[in-house]
Amino acid sequence: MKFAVVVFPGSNCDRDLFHAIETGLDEEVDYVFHTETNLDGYDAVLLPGGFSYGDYLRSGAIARFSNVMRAVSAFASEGKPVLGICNGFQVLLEAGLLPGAMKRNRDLKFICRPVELIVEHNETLFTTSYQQGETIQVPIAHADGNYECDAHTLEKLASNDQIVFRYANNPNGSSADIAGIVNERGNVLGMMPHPERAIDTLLGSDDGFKLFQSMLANWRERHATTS
Amino acid sequence: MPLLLEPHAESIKANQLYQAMGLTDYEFTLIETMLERTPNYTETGIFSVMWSEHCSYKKSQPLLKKFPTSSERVLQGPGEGAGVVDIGDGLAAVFKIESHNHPSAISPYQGAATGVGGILRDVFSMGARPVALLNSLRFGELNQPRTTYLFEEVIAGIAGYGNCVGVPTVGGEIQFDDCYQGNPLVNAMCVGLIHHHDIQVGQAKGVGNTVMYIGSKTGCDGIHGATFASESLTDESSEDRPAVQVGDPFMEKLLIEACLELIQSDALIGIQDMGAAGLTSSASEMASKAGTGIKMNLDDVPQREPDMTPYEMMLSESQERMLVIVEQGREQEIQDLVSPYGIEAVSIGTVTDDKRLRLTFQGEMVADIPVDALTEDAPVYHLPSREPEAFRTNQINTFNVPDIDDPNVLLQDLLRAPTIASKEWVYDQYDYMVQTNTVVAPGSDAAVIRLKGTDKALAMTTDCNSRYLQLDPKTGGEIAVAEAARNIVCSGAEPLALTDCLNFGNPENETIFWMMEQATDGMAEAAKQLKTPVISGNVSLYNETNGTSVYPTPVVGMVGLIHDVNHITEQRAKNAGDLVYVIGETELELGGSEVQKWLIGNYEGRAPQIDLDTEYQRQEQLLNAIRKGVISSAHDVSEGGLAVALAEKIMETSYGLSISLTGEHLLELFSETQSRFIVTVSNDNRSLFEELVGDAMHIGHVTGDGELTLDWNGQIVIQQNVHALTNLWKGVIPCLVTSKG
Amino acid sequence: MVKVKVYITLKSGVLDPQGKAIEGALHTMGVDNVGDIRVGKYMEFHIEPKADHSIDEQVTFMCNKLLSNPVIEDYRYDMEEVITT
Amino acid sequence: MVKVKVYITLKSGVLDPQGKAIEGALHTMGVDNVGDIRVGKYMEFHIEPKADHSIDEQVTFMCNKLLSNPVIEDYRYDMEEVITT
Ligand SMILES: Nc1ncnc2c1ncn2[C@@H]1O[C@H](COP(=O)(O)OP(=O)(O)O)[C@@H](O)[C@H]1O
Ligand SMILES: [Mg+2]
Repeated sequence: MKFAVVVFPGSNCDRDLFHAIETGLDEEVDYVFHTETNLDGYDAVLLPGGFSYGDYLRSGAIARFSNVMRAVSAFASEGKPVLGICNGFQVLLEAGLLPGAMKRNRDLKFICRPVELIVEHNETLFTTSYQQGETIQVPIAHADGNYECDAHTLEKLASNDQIVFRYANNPNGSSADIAGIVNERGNVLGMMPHPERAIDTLLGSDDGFKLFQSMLANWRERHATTS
Repeated sequence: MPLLLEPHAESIKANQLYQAMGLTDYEFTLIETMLERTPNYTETGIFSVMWSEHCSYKKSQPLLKKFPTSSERVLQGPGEGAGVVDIGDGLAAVFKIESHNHPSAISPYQGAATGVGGILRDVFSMGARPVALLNSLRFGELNQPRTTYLFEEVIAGIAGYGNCVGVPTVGGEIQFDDCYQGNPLVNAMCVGLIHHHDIQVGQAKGVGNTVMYIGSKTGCDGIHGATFASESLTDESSEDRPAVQVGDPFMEKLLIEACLELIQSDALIGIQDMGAAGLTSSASEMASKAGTGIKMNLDDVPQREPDMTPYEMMLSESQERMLVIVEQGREQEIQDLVSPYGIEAVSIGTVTDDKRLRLTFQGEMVADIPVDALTEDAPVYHLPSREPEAFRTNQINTFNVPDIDDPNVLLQDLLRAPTIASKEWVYDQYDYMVQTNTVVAPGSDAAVIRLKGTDKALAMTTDCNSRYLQLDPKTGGEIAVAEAARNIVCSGAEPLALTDCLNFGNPENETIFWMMEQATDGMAEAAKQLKTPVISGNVSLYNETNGTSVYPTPVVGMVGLIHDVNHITEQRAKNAGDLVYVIGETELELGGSEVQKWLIGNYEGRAPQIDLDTEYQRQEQLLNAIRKGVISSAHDVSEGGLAVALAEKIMETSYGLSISLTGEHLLELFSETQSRFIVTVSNDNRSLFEELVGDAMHIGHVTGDGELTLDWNGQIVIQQNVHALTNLWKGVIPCLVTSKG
Repeated sequence: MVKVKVYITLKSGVLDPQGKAIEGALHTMGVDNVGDIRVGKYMEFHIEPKADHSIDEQVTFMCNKLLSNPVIEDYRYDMEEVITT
Repeated sequence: MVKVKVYITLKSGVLDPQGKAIEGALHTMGVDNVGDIRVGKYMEFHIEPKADHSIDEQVTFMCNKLLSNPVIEDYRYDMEEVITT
């Protein structure tokens, strides 16, 4: 399976994500610069966390205008998996690939710490290796993770099983304890926590690894059937 | 035409305008003899920043010469952007610490943020990728809105910058004492990783080569920042507006990636960041180090403001700028390398053979100065010193030890002391995990980051207990180095080398200069005996407000090498049933201790004593035992003594401790006797441990009951629920912050 | 040339954590007669009129696309001619 | 009751990384006739007149002490009566 890790100006978790795929998952992975216009040949696109363009205006607001994002939208509309982590999630929201928006954390401070997540939905391309309702430990590191959307959208998210991860103890004021959501089609996942920081028990937890394994397993399955 | 508004050479001299720039009459005459004429306005400004203490170390140089600076591991000692030590596998660790005290006192967020930016550039200008940041902070007591504001903003500034550039902030220290009320200390340390063959130098080699400017445009920010950093703060200081710079971490991140790519090109001859005194210092230092000269056309300098004068351009301390020397004719290659990052590289001058810094602007020669006059030949002062009376009286320990009724209360109150209380509120705001190498996060003795692709890891810490230095600067200086090494060893690492930031008051004050002499004597001595040479550092003087000086605070930043990640050890207890040992006997030493502050509200008497041979021996034995795998957890005993150290061993765990001790006076529980460690050892390792480590006393065991139980001469004197202690200890700083003093 | 001033605020009904924090700080400072604080962004810029699009069209475009996030923010703007000599 | 609007801007000459980034973004979006972007803060709140201090005194106090950072920022404000029924 071939992964693309998008690099926006100022991205700073791109290398961590690359490492997770290359040495953790042991699959093919390339950096794809923000100026790229085509994603042919990739089986999944990963938008890294950290910052982009300094996140000076709003997190992800400027990155969404980079060339590569047009390609990412096209890629997503073909039903292929797109994962946005932290800043990547914010970019997906700004780009309208996922509903809602992010506000400053409830306490206005950047929060970096391991948190407990509940796997709300294990039938997505990204979560099949988890147990439904399983509690996992994955770090967060963000200042704008306070998810906001209107009541109607929230209902839809819930009724369509689009809420994939919830915080066990809400750290940032996020509505409905939302930590990660997928689009209606289920192929675009945005999440604030950093699975790529939880792939090695030496660093505290490897609970994030199953997410990448799920992506791989589902891709292999699809390929077994299509080819 | 602003140029015309500048005073002429004659009036600068006649009206002694140079004094306002921080130059003395003596220095001005010296400049005249060196130039063989009277300097113009731009030249006077250039001399004033280059001869400021911040750039020239003219008053501290003699002291720095005492430091040991070499070992078989040291690849680059003091003098370049940062020091470099070999860590095997063709890799090296690059690190340095730097102060940003004065800017942080005026504009805490930006002051702290640009401090982080500056130290990062020192490290990546060596060709190293920054892999960790630490910060050593000092504030007044959190009982005034202004102090709380400074504290919150400094933390936010460090977080705002470090998090954005994606370098984890993994450790540091914070001390609260009244002497830092008006003059907080903000020292930032950066550690980088490099392959030996990538090590760069800041030298302008090769006559005819091109001087290129990379990064942000030059504005009027921070003009005279270096001079400003070399003056005492007064209430008017907040009027020194232009001296405050604003950082752009996004640009810094682009610069890091661009520069790390640049160093792979053989078109690059030399690279240096524009730090204090910006363009002036980078250009003259690079030329001086290479024995060449530099000629620049200031019209080509990228400018953010209209009508900037040569004076402003040369003295600006705009952030996120680098100066590089490029092989003649290959400028385009450099531009092509950096442009994908949205950065421009502009040719602004050439390397010459005349050893002069020559600047032209709008066709005129606006400065023509021998580079050595700005660097090597800057004046050096040997200041007079005098031992303060207080020192003598402190040596005769007059402190009469009171009796205490309930050690439980005392323990709780010490855990509530902000200096001892959990710093979680602080490091929660730092991204300490980015780069996915952080094995031991903030909260243990030293932070540990693994080195991907090897079995190795680096341990790092910053330490300085200035209370001891205030009472006895020499002993305190020795302790600062020893404590840093202790924290390194506790994590399972071999101490490699250190970097230091000498924060002192006004050196013209004879007793303060005496403290500087003593402190550096002590540090030099300890650095020799503990085999941790000084590979880089920084001096920050005039740390005083309206006449009150900070305690002597020579912060030590240390890095250690962990040869195998399996040796990584943490301070917290690991298994119920493990045996608890204390290494080193305890004296009743209360001078400068946290408990003394609790008892009488200040510090007096004799500082804890230290014997460096014993220190070295114990560290060697402990490290050896850790490497043999017989130690489950290790923690050094520092502020608050045994009682606090024992509590810290089980904070945030479900474990408890059952301890029994004997002694003469209950206050020994809080005594800060040096060279002590608390370790836990499994029963199976008991005999091997006792073989390997001398001076170790078995004092109890780890329990699973979540209670800290301490028995003293056969009587239970401390009985505390660990969960309750943890909450109390963690709650202190959040509470002080929200109550806004 | 025209100088444009843009004001961006959170939609009413969207909880404003910054506003709340400032209100809290003011109270600890003893200011007790202030309420309903809303914190937003303020931007100024110059814009050269263009043949094809009116300035209003352009500013609206910029605000909707980039400067504000319509999901949670409202914006308004005003402008003034700048007499360039 | 009076409604106060505060505008906080960076002093001229102080680097504005936000403005720089937004200008860059606009250019990539094809907007090329916009320049000199400066980003600041905008705040609005209600204040009840008090006997002892004029509203101007109070707002100035708040701006200097809390809302703006006088070292790098300037502020201005305007206000309007709110007819409360
Ligand atoms: N300003 C800070 N930034 C990050 N970590 C900090 C800071 N201050 C303290 N810490 C962390 O809190 C823990 C306790 O600090 P300290 O009491 O100074 O340890 P020690 O006494 O062993 O030197 C350490 O892990 C340290 O890295
Ligand atoms: Mg320690």
